[in-house]
Amino acid sequence: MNRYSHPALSFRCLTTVWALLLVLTGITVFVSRLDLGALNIWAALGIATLKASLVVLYFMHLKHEPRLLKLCLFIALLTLASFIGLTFFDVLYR
Amino acid sequence: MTDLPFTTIEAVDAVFLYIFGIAALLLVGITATMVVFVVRYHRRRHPQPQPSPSSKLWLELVWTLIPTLIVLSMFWYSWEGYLKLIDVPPDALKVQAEGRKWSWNFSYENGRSSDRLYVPVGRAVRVAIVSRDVLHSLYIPAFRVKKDAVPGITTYVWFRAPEVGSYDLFCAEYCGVSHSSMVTTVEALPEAQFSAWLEKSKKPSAAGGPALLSRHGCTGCHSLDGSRRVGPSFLGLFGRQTQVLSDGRERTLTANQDYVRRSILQPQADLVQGYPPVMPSYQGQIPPDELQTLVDYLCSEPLSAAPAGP
Amino acid sequence: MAKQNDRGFLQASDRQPLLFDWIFSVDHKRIGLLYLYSVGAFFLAGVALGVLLRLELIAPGPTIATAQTYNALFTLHGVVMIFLFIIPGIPGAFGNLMLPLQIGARDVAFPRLNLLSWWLYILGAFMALTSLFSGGGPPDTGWTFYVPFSSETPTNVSLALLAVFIIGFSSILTGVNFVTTIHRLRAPGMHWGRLPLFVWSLYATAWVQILATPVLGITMVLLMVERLIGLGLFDPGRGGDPILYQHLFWIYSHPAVYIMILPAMGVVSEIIPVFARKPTFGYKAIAASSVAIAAAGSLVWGHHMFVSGMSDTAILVFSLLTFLVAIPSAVKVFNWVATLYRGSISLEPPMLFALAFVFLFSIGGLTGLILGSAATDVHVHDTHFVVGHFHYVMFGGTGFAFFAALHYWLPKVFGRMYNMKAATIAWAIIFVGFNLLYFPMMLVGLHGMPRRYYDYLPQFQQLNVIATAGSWVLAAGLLLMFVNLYRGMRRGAAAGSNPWQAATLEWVLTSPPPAESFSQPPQVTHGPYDLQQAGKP
Amino acid sequence: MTMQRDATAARLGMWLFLFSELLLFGGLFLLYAVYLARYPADFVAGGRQLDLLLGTGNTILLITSSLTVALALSALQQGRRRLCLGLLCATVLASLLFLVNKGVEWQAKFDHGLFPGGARLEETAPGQKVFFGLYFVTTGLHGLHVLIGAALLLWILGLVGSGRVTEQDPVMLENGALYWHLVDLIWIFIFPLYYLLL
Repeated sequence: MNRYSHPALSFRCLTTVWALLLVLTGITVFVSRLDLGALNIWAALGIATLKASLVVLYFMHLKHEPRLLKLCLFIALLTLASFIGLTFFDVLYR
Repeated sequence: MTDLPFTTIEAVDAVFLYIFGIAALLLVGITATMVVFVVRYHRRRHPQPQPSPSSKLWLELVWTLIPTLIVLSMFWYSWEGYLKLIDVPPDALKVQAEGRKWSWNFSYENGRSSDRLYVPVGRAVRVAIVSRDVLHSLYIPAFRVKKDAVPGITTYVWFRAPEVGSYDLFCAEYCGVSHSSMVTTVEALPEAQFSAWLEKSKKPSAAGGPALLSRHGCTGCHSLDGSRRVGPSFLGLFGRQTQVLSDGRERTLTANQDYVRRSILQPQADLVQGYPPVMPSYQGQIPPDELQTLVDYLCSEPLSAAPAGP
Repeated sequence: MAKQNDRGFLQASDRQPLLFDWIFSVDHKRIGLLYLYSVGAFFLAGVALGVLLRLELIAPGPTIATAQTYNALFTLHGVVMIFLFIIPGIPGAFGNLMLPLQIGARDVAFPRLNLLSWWLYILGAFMALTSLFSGGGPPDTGWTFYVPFSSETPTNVSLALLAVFIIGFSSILTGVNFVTTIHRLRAPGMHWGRLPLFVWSLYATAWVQILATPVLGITMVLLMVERLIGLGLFDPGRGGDPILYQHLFWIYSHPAVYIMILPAMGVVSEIIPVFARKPTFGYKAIAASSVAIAAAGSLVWGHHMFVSGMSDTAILVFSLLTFLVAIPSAVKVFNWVATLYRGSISLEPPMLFALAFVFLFSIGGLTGLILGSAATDVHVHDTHFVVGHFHYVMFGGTGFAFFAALHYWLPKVFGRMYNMKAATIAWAIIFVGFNLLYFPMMLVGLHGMPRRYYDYLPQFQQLNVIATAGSWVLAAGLLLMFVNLYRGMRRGAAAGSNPWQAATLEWVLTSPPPAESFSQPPQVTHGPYDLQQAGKP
Repeated sequence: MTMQRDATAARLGMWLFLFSELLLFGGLFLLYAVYLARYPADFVAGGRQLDLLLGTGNTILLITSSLTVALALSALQQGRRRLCLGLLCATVLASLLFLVNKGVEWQAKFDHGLFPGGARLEETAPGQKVFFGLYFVTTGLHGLHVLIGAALLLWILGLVGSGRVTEQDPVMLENGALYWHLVDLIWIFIFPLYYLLL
């Protein structure tokens, strides 16, 4: 049995992801120069999340990790989201 | 105002009774069951355990659901009570309370201010709470109200004093060395007496050195009788040889008018040895005429002509 | 030769000086003992500080200390007890000692990281102590470090903050270690349904340590930067918001309460079935409620802030969530009591402490309802009622569970038994002293005496005198207990490998356990509470 | 059998540690969210004063270094040790360039008095003071992580070079790479939140 739960990713795959990340960086800079009002921040966050997912799934090999680890990451993100979200019950309604 | 409309005391105490009642029942129930089991199934009487199922779904569901219902009812009832605490009657008298290290100052809409909170009996009072320095908390146990004084924002409580009397008022949020002496009272007066007090003198007499000392909270830390508090006593201040720390250097100076004035405006400039550097600056907090009165008073006969030695 | 083997992992090696043999050991049992000794020492220090505090409060006005000293004393009492005793206490000491044994592992997943955790803990403790004697003198902010007071006070707060940060880091590493260990190193046959409940509770705790502690870390860093260069993130004069500090602080510090109490619940869940000779009632419910408490407990921090000036909407949400977190705790209590049903109960010292835990924790939990309720919290918030309440939870709960664990597991660790009679007497004295100390505190709080008061009005004196007297009784009981345990561990009769006839894996080994506890992972064949199978893996 | 177990455990442990790093920065993102909601105009005004060019440059640097470290791992797994070493060197170089860039940027802010206590910042609205306060703490903490990551990778480079991290046992490199990717991840969020506000 292979000692690693995931195989070595090909150079082609990694560079493709890198190119995508650069393109997304370009897009986010471009979008930020448009005046979308409150949408700007959500667009920026959306693109950043997309970029982050690419890094996590490919560079960090999460795609090939067992489901347990994906679940753990989900729990961590959910915790962070609830910390920020619940705080807003205070700051938005004060 | 004989039949009072509604007080914060009732709002809170009803919730107290409800939760305490249920909590006491639960505690007695749990403890009694435990004791009965321990006695009944003690190894002396009951040397062999008898088999019984190690889980029972219906039982576990019941004792999950019942506490759920109980706590939800508690939540609901307590929220109703809380709503009454934040629902200020529209006719409430408006007072502002300012917390500072380490005293309270209450000011009324007509400009009157005081270090005690005077209120008319039976009438709702809405206290707007602000802080000059750190967190404080306005707490009147008799009326079951409490709210933090937070620098930068204004918070509120309201209450209605049910009877004539004097009620304790505490600072409940830790605020430093004299936290526990940030104590004053709510004086509930009959309506007529209160109005008379409110109109008596809108501004305290300019001549009143002692009044100024208490209004600006000086006596919270500096005694007038030579006893040691957070800061040095005012007794025998004028002309005293004082060891101070100026810019990190030790030196000895003789307390004169300039020194007294400087100590009020820049307390850390010449710090008396042996005392913590905790006094806030009063720059911009005291009108010039009042400052002059204070300095004159502190350097005047009754305080400086003191018996030598502490 | 046989005599040497008796000492198991305690046996000194000839390779290096004895002290190095311990403080650089990567064996989980030795690290566990290092934790046990250090948290024990800090506990005694905390008790001494507490007794001094109570002595000051025996009468209004100055009694034994100045106001500044008193404020430093309660700050120190809080910091020592919370960060140096309760948080690392059960997981650090008994978690390290027992977790690998209970799942049949050779050690934790990262033994060297484990040693690093202890060293960081000691470093943090050392810095906390240094903060007393350097800079502007002992911190006087209370363990909560609320701004703006903490960013202004000239006392040596910055070093204390750094100490807390480092101890937090140690706690995170322990959490990482435990989660990995439980996931990866269970012996064959030790599936999730066979995990001892203590392990379940450590698992839930470890997750809270990993996810909540860093928030405290960043908060301490921000406060340090605030003191250093006046960044203004919490300073209203510069656009900051002091209430946000409280959010960040309690985002960690409320879950921290569950870091403190969950392992304690785990200990009690181990002890009750053994001494009632009955399998735990509702194993799954207890395990699930540990996880539920950890999850829901991370969402209720706002109930520390009902009078802080936080929005009423937030009060509504946090009050509701707080009431919900009471449910899994209640379920646990019911399960423990139900485990006693039709058992054959023997009241040996571990069981006495465990039963006292159930009673005292119930009081702590039920008075917590008063604090979770928005209307009543307004009255009792920041009074001695709160002080009494959390001592019922933290001391009556975690403290008693810690004592239960001492009496339950020390015979395993040292292979010797303490004097049962003395232990029972100590238990009784501690129980009486405890209630004498903390019950009057709750009453005086209901009458309106605020906490952190150096001086108080004369009407509060009677109850304060009772509480202070209680502190002496309690201290005497603790002294007797520790002396008895110490004598037992040194000179007690041999305990045998399984004195309580328990069925979890650690009792399969000799007492003390051998240096290589499970060099070959055992094949686990039964659940943790199949008491008929006691002594078999 | 046990060796394989260790590799997976090490990775799990690293991920758990990364979660706590995430939550560490999470506190700062929480503050950012709250203050952005409170002072949207001031945040935009603050963001405009940051150097978009340097920010974008740094973003590209970090993304590229993330690629090189991922490639380094693949190279090692394929047994191409020399390539792996080269890629690791490139990564460390990129991280140093990033820090230099960051230094230039901070220096410019200091020169303009845009720092806590600085002349120009003290005149601005409270919202901007908060913005720059957060900016310095967040990029400072991130910079510290870059420094730690670079040191870690340098050390691992040594281990690869001396043959202690190998094709058969690449756990250290895997974990070092994971840490480096986290540094990149954090920056991916810092970049739009601070430099791209409009």
